[in-house]
Amino acid sequence: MIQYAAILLFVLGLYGIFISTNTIKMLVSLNILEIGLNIFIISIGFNYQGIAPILSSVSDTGLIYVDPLPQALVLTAIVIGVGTTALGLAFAKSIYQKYQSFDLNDMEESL
Amino acid sequence: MKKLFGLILFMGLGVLIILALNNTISFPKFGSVDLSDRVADAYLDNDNVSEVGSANIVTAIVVGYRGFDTLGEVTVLFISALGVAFLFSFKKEKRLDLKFKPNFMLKHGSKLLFGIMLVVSLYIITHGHLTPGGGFPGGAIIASGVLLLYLADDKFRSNIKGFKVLEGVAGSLFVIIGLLGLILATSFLENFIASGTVGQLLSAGIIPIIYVLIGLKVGSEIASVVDNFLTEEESA
Amino acid sequence: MIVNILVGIGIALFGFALQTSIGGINRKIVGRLQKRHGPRWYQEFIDIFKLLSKRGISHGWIYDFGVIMALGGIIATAMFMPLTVDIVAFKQFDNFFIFVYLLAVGMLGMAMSASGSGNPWASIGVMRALTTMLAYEVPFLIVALTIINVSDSSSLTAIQAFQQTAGNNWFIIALPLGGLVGVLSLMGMLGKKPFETYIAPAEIASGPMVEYGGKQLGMLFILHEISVFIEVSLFVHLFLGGASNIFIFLIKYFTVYTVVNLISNVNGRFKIDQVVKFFYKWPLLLAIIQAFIAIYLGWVI
Amino acid sequence: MSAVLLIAIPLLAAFISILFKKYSIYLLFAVTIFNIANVFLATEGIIIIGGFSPPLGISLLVDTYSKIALLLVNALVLVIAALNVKAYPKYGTILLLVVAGLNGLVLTNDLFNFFVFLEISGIAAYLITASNKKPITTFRYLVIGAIGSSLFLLGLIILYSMFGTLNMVDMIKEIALNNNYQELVLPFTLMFIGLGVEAKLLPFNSWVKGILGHSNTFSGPMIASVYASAMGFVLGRFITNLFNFEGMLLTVVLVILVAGIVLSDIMAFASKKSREILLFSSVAQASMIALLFVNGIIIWAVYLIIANALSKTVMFMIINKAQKDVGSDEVKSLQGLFANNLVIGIIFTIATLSVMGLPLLVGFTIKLNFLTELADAGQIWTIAFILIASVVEGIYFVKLLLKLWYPEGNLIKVNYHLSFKLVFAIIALALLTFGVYQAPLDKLDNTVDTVMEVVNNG
Amino acid sequence: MANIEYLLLFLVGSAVISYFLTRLNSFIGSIFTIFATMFVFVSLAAYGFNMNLDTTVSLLPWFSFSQTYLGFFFVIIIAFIYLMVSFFHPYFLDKYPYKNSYNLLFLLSLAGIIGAFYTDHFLQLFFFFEMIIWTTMFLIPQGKSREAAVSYFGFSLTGSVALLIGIFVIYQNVGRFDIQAGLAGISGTTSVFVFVLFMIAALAKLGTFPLHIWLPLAHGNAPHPFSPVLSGALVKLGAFIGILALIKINPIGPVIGAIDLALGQYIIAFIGSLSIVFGTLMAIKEDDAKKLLAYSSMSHGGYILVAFSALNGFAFAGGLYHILAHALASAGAFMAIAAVARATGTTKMKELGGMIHKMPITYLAYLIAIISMAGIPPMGGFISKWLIFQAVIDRGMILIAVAVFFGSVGSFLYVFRPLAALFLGQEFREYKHVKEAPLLMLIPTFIIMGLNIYTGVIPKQIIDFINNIIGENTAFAPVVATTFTVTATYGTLNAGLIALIFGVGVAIAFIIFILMKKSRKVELMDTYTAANFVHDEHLLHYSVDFYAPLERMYEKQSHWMKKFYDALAHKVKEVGKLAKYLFMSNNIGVTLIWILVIIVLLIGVVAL
Repeated sequence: MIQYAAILLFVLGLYGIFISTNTIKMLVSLNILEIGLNIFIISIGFNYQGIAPILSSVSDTGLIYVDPLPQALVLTAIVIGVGTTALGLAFAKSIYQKYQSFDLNDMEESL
Repeated sequence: MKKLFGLILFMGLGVLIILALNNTISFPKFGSVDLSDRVADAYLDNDNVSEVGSANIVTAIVVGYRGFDTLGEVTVLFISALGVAFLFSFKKEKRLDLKFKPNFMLKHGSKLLFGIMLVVSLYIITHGHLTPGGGFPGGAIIASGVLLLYLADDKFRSNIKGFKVLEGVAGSLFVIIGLLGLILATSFLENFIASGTVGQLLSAGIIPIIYVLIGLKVGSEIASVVDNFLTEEESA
Repeated sequence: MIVNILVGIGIALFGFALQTSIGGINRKIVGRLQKRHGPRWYQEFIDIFKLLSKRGISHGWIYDFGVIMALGGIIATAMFMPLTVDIVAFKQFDNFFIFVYLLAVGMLGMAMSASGSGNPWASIGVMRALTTMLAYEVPFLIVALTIINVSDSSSLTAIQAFQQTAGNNWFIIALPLGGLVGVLSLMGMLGKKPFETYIAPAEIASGPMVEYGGKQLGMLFILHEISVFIEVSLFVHLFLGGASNIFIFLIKYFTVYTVVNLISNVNGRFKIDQVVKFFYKWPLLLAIIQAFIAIYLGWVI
Repeated sequence: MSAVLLIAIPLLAAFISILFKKYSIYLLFAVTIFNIANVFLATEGIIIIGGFSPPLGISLLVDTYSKIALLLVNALVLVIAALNVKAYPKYGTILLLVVAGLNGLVLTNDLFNFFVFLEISGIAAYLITASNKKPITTFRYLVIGAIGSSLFLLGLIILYSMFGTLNMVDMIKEIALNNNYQELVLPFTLMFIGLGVEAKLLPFNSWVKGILGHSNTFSGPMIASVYASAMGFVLGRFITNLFNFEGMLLTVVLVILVAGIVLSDIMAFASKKSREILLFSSVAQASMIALLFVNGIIIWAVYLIIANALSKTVMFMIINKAQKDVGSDEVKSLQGLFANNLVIGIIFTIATLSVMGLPLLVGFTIKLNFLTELADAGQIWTIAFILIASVVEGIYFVKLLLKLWYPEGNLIKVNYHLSFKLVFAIIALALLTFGVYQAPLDKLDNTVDTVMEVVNNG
Repeated sequence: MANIEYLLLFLVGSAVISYFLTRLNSFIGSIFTIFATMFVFVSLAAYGFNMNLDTTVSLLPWFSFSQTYLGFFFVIIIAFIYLMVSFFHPYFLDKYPYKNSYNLLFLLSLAGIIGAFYTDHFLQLFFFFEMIIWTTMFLIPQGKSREAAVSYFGFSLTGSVALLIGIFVIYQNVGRFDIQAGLAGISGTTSVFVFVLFMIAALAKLGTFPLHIWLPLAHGNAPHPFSPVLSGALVKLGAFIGILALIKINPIGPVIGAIDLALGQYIIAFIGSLSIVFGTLMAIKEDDAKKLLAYSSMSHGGYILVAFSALNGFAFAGGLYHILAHALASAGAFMAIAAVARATGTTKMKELGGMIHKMPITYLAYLIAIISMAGIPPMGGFISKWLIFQAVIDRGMILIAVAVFFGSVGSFLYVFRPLAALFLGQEFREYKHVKEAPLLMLIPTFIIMGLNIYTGVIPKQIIDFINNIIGENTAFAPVVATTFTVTATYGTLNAGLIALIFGVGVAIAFIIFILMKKSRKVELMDTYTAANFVHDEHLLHYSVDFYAPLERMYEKQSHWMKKFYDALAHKVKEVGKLAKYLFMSNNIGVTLIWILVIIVLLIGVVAL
């Protein structure tokens, strides 16, 4: 069920970018998109009986673990999301400095 | 009208993807994942765990098995910080004058709180291979501490030069450890220190060292990004 | 070879003499038509020799060279012309296309000297002559195409022989539409009344002959006489089955020339673009229909 | 000298270079020269990182194909950085990261690692285009780039969930075992779109007009030739080994690419600005390269990438330098540019003729050979479309050339630095000699083996 | 023992040398070009005639050459035209903006031509074809207009692209690029497809009806010494491709009963006749002498097409003969116009007049050239037209015949127009100082005059060589020809005799002229002007709108084709703008929509 919610969140992010013309709103919906994606990545590795992949000691075998790899990947994906958003905000700020508005439509010179 | 039309369209796309995923046989249903046919099974295998020596398998993957990813990912953060700094490189900066003026209590209370946050983040970073968490969350906590100081005191300017040096040194050390791995052991980022017994603090070879470096690097980078956003051109 | 050339020159002279005298006779006929006696039958000889004896003017070497080249071309064409099936200068070389194109050399010579004379009206006259030529030439060639295709040879003597053999009759009967087109284009070639804007006497001021006088004009008159001889005898050989002996040729020649002359006397005069429009409307259509019938359907009467 | 140094050393240099800002550009030169040397010495085959056998850890793949890519990328970055050292000194660190990112892209054999390097080079590209002083276009490039890479990640994760491994070689073996192409369509489409955004394929590249339309002597060549060729190589590796399209997916991709070529040529025909003409032509070349890879003509696609990269560097630099001095890149305002700088004119003409594919130049040999291969593959309609597009391309390039050669009215003063002339002359000579003397092109033909061979012989 | 490969390398080498020589001094450079072309022509002529040019390939291993009579026929004509025109270079080169590249490109295109006609591999044919196109494309703008070069390049590129697609279709069917095997190997619908593609290439290069917009532009505006090459030589490439398509491929489409000719051939003949009529009408209207000659070579291109599509021995021989005759005639005419343009600086008929008095030899050259062009007996044009007429009549193609006869008579009209406007008529004051063309320029004019007459009077050697070609390429019967006569289906033509008799006639006329009294010399201004005295010779010179009554009739329709192509270019620009709006719009939403569409398309299609 969470998987479907993740995909819908992903698609909602896309919708957000599609309709918004404000740079900050675009970045926010970009984040929504990335969050949806990260949740989807985590949902890939989930198992109802699984427990967190932290071993208390070498001996305990036979336990069912959740798939640790997606968690490692999501760690990296989140940080990459942070990187892109930081840069996006920086560009948004320089746009604001140049055009005194965040809205893409009313930038005067057509590009 | 365009909004509604767009919403229907994209929701349709979502539903379509869900349908497509449903009727692909080899895509495991949610929750019923058996690790046997996945590479993750090898990660959980006992002798592999003992060979890497890290209790927290996720950290084993993040820094051990897929250390190269993390190196790449740290570079991503590095370049974003660099980019933000590059975009706002003014001659003389001064603090963005916010309308909110903090009072005395906030200014000094936050310094105390910063100390506690620093200790917590150090704990999380050093115990990365035992308990959940590690370099990235620890680094984030350091940065949020710095952010707290910025918010609490509108005159506060952290030592940007210091953070830059820390960032550079941590990054280069990370790569140098990798190179050492190449020189001493067979391949880049290979573990050339004994991995000790699983669960001990001094276990899992180079993983904790790398995680500490990553924690410092992430903390300093995000801190400098925060500083860049909160400063503006000194209108001389 | 020399003998053939002499025979050719003989034919050319005979042609000149024949046409000049028939021209004179026709002047008398036309005179009679207009209730007057008309000049002596050898009047045209007199005009030509009078002009030749006069001292004319010359506008430079191209003015003279043009006239010489024109007359030379026409004489050469006439030398090729067969009178009857067996009187011909060069046995199997009297190809139909030679006549059409050597005439063009004559026309080119005259055009060059007319333009070379410096008088703009001469150039306008040349333009009119060329445009009319463009008009009447194409339907005539289409009919010639049918004739050559039907009689399976392009040499005039062979075409005559084809028409004189027992089974087939003259092309003017075998290809009726072709004959009609032939007459029309003959009138165009001769410059008879409806299409004579380019050499009409009334339009002398703007005709190609405007700058000529003396021997040049005389030579051009000779040129005109011989070209009429060539065109009429061409019509005779193509459409009236040529002649087995010289007398039949003379009779046919005389009848054709007088008939055309009479027709021309009752007509007005077209403007140049009317000439072109006329020739590209009816005669071309008839020629194409005739060719279609003759070649594809094979209905040769 | 293992190939991993090609990525590690630039990263190390980047981290160090932020400490001493001034020497970063010279550090870059040292690193790129080291990289070029290292490419020749690197041992081929699969290189393990972190000491774990392939399916567990990450591994790099080095073969002739990636060696050519590395050589081209590093050499071009060196040349472009050297030529722009006075105009854009501050970009040393960023260029080091570009080198690391692109080398990583080409070398990595792990899908997620590929995503990370895609992101690194993407962000570096955003910073390079920031030098255009047009934040809106860069912002738009950032958003579309982020969407593209997220789609790529989504496809990647679906593949992982299906086959359990992230290592490309294993993934190919698993796919071969599974051989139910029906399921693979969703992930492959997502990944193709992700790559398509970065490789400038037609429906996804609305950012190109803004970026290259306002490029300068530094960002223009970097995006148009360095990034284009790196993405070309990478796209080739994915298409030939991982995707190998079939059935409905193949036809749709072919339609996209062919429409891409024809439409971008028509767009170039309809544009008045010289930079726009160049950018649409490079979009057309990108779709052409992708088309060749889809049809499995690898060696000529590689030569096309190299030739296109070289000639586009020359063309973009010349036009951007002229635009900077004259102020506008309208073809009318650049009229008669070559009247007084003849050498640059000849070089630009040679480059354009090579892009158009006229004889005596390398473009022609490449065009003829890949058309022959297409004919072998029985794709007459694709050939027809490519050639019709090349007619339109020929006309708009000739119009551009003749306008640039023949001045109307006042002569414009644009002077090019001697180093510009020298470097471009070498490139132009290379285009000319390889056009006439084709032996080396065929020699290299049989040494390029794809991942397939590596997969089979382990 | 000349080797083709060395010839090519020699030419490329001399092209580069001439580049540097012309940088020093344009005179020396041009003289060097003359010697280079002369050397090539002489070695080609010496060894090529009896086919013992050595075709071994050592330095350029991937080229392969083979000798054919057909190829040699074209190469020798074009090389000859190149040689004749190179004599003009020393006097014309200083006026051009990039004069040193002129010689380079000139020699490079000659190398391309030799290569194109001697190769037996399709791709190399295309390689040389393209080389010729882009080298000549850079020569044309040195004249007056850039737009001419763009339209020239556009149409030639369309042609060569059609050729390339055809080559690949053949390669796909036959599997090899060999020309002879390839053309023989295809049959059925592919041969029709390849036939259409090759014909597009031929029509584009010949500049015939549907694709002729570039011809008047390119010839009219090309640099003066280059127009003869362009019309005399380069147009013949199209004829070569036409032969490949019409004779070699010869698709077996539905046959038209009455004239038992395949439909494909008849359509091409119809296009040829359309271009004859169109060319003649446009030429009659044209005011610029070079554009007029361009339209004339368009209508002669039509003749060549009709000849090759009539598919009988005489037509094929007539077509080849016409290629030779037209090449010489149009080269001669263009060189005369170039000489006049060099002296007076303009080729517009409005501004010229009375050149005969100052440049009599150029006048004579032009006269002989237009006599051959109009197809009047003593010159070569007449024999080739006569052969073509025989074939047209023999096949009974009436509509084509109408056009062919209209063309031959019409050509008389429009060739006479420059004669009257440029050379004859009043002598203008401003051209008093004009002197005859220098000696070096007169040499080629004399040679071409002689050749025009030679091809008109002694057809034997040419017909024999053409019989070799017929034997090599087709199954038609060779044309019987003795030294002076040519025999065809409907009788024999004694060219020598006609010339002799014409001489006799002129002699007689001359005797008549001499016998009579000498006429008084009167200068040109003193003419009969019905009493209104005009003192300005410009007013007395009738050259503008020479055939006014004729021109008025089709004034409106004459711009249809030009408007069609302008509209086409405009349409493509429209599509470009639409595509830019669709794909390159500034808001990201559009790209998202495209991503969405493609995902939905692919998954939806696969799922269903």
